[in-house]
Amino acid sequence: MTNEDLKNKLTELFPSATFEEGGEFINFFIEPSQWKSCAKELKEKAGLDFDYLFCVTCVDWKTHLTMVYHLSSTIHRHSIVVKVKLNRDQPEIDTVCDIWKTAEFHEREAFDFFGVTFINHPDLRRLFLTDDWVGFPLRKDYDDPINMIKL
Amino acid sequence: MLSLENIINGIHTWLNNTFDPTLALTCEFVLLGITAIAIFAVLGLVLVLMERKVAAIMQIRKGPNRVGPFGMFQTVADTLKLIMKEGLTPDGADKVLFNLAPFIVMIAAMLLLAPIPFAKGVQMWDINIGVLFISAVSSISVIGILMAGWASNNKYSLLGAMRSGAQIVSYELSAGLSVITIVILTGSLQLSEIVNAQQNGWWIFKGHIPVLISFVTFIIAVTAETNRAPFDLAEAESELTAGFHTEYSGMKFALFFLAEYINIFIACAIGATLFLGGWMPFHIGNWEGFNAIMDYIPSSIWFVGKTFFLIFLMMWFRWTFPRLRVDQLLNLEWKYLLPISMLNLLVVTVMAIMGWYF
Amino acid sequence: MFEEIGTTEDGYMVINIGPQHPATHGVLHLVMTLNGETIVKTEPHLGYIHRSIEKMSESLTYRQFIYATSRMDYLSSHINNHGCSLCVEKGLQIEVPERAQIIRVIMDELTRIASHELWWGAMAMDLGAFTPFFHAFRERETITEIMEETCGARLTMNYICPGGVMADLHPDFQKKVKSFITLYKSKINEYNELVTGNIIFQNRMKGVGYLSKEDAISFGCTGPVGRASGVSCDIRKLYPYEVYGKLQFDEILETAGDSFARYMVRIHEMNQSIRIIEQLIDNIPDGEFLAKTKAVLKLPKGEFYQRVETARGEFGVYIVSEGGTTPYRIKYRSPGFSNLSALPTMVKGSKIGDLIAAMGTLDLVIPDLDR
Amino acid sequence: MFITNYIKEIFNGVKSLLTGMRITGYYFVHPKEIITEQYPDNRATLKMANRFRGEVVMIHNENNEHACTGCSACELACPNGTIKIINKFDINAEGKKKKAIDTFVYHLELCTMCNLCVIACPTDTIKMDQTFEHSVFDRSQLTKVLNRPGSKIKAGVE
Repeated sequence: MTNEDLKNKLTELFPSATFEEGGEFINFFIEPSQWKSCAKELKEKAGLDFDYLFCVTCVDWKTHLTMVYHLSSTIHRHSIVVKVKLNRDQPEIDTVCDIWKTAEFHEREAFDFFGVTFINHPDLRRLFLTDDWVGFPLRKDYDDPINMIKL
Repeated sequence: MLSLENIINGIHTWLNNTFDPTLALTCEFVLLGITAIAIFAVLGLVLVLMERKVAAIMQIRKGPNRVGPFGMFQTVADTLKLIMKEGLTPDGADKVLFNLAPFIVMIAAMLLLAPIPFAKGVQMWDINIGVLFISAVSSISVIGILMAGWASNNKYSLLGAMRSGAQIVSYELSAGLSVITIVILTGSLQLSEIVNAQQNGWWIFKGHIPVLISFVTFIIAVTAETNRAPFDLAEAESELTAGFHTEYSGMKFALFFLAEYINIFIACAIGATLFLGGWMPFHIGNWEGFNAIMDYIPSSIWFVGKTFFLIFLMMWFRWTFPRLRVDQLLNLEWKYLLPISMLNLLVVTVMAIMGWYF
Repeated sequence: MFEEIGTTEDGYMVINIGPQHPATHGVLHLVMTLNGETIVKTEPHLGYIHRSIEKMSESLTYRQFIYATSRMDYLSSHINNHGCSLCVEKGLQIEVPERAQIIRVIMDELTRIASHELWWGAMAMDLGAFTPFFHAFRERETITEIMEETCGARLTMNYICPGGVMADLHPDFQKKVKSFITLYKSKINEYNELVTGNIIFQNRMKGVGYLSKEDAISFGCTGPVGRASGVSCDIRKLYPYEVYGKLQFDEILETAGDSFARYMVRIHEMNQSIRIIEQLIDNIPDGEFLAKTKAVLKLPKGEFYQRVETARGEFGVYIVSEGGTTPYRIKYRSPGFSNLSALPTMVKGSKIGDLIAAMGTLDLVIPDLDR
Repeated sequence: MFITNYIKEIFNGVKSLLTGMRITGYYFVHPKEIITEQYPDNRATLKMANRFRGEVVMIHNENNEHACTGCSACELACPNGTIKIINKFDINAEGKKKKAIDTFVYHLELCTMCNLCVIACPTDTIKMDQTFEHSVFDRSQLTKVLNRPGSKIKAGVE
């Protein structure tokens, strides 16, 4: 399926989604409340079959956070990027680790570094940092006078 | 002719002529004790160096080569280091058992030196149930290992000790059964008798394929019994760090380490005695000339040569094979070795009754 | 007196494997719940050597951040550098000279062989056979020497930079690579005789650490781990970069999904890498090895994603640029991280010995997980 | 049949074990295959590759002159802040002020030998040296000054 067909199909399925131009993949934004059902559709809908979640990350835009999900299909070999804008003060989003198992670790990583809370995540703890760590290091306003060496 | 036998007899006569019999006996006891400890220490040093050299050459390395010529004093230096190290006893450990365990393992190993005929007429104790004594005493060391693992209060040690217990108890069976084949052929439990029975050829040649099978079974079983790779599950480094001796340090660790090598030596010495004729030179039937030439080589050299050949074989195993898993280890014993050695025992018995051996 | 031994409420034993443990040959920390010798639960704890390279990269320029990626998966540092360079080149639309492309690919494949050699030795060592480790290092040493001569370092090469490679090939390069190929071909049979065919080894590996195809996709397992479960995931074939599209090589697929399949995939992959090198080594065109680039690189505003196939699987670089000289956000998708997440499923209900065999074939490099 | 399989299994197993032992046995009787290099003993013959990156040094000619103009391109190129250049102003013959380096501080303990500074240098003043024996007892000894005392900039280098 070409990117154009894919885009049409996605518009049909998710009318509320907005697309972003540029980049090699199709980027589309979706509301946090719709993410879970959208993820299920993407995984299960015949013709889409996005069964392979290869990258989950978060970007801090200072005004808001964006969860970025890179999805691909091992059957049709097409890829898309789904982005979800989150409130920066209280970022909350549904977990997708029951849909793609790899998300469990990646979501824990995002929780660890960005403080995004994943609702219904089975084991949402800090993954890399110690449990009593204060702050979320990959946020842009994070400051650690001891451990960060400014050059 | 100057041989070990003559020297020992000389000392014996001299002691008995000089002192009264009780004192002479006491002196002999002391001498024997010193000899046993000396053998223990020297063997440990030699075998550790040998293992390291064999391993190194197989692994295309040079091995120890800094201390002394060809690194000959490397183990001496290592022992000195171990003696000087602090022997820690962990806080949560059972202090008595923890400190007792290495000694039990060591004493069990030393006791086994008693009935082994080192050369013609050189034997500390020619007990008439030698083979039985060996199989009885060799199972004491498992108590020491279990004790060490339990008393350390460490999960790795505990797992290692349990594995070791299961392993030694199982492999004792096929080791015993393969030894019995020789006992049946000889008709005696006495080790000197067994050696004498091989005057006209070693059992491994005289006994056809069944004895060969029991020899292979014996080697596998004693490799397992001494916790050597590929059966070193008790101390499986990549799984249990160091198994039952994880918590030991200093000289207490060294005792375990030495006991392992003494156990190897004893196992191989017994294997050599039972299957390869012990100190008996290589004789072929009634070829008088050939046998006479072979007799010129001293019996102690024959014994040491055979034993070290078997030790080398075990080292060869260790540096070639990966380790078995715990269930495969028991599978090997109960599904393969045990049925084979039982069947083999039957065949050997028939063979012995019918006299189908040379 | 044994109340210190940690047990769960069900009476299972909890045991820590790592962070410093001879089996993890890195600093992976696994908290295991055991029922006797049987594994009930495995829980990886990461972060022992986390250096936050992603945060560091945010303050480095596009030329500088590439060096840091060598420190992630240090065994395929070349391929990591390659991925990052490709991503920057994609953003700047730099045309890399063909000579540089071919040099990069040869280096990638050499790195892959070196990485698999090390894995092979370490894998056998995990299973208790020490000798293969040294035999593997003999061949690996030849590769590191080639690397040292051309790239200037043995492990963290930093040879690839945006636009090409830092220096031209060493004059002896082709000769040495050819002699390595001859050496490798004479020794690979030894590998098989010493380890692959060994009955103990096969019993340890077969049927151990089973990962189904569905799980492999769902866990995002890539590289030899994914391919052993039948997932076609070789980026070199699916999304060819540089000259991979023109080369003849096979994607190794196994279907068994157990440790032995993963083992065989890696062994065959080494042969395929040799095949790639053989195709290229005599056909290195003359020309520039470095494209002309501006002194200061500025990526246009936007997002760039580049995936490459490292020795462990799919490595992805995600650069978010705001148009400045430094990236706004960098995310590295490391293959080991996803592969590790499958470990608890793989080893559930098996013995500790199986954990070692399964973990060994995952070929984990801990700095790759703890970026 | 069960028994045949059983025996075949044992036979194949033993054969595979013997194949492995043949390899190690081969190496045991061929000590020539040993590849160990005895490092501190072979220092005289040990030759590092020309491109090996050991540490950054500044090239000085026989007149104790270097080519560093103090442009601090290397300082900017370094990802770790390894290089610190302190400049001074010399007054030349015509009475004009001219920028020159006072000290070229190099922190070996921070250096990752990435070669970026050498590439960045417009006058090829610094290069990577092949030394690799960097261990010292005190970390402060790793901070080095690369320009030799009394060295001057080469004539004609701008």
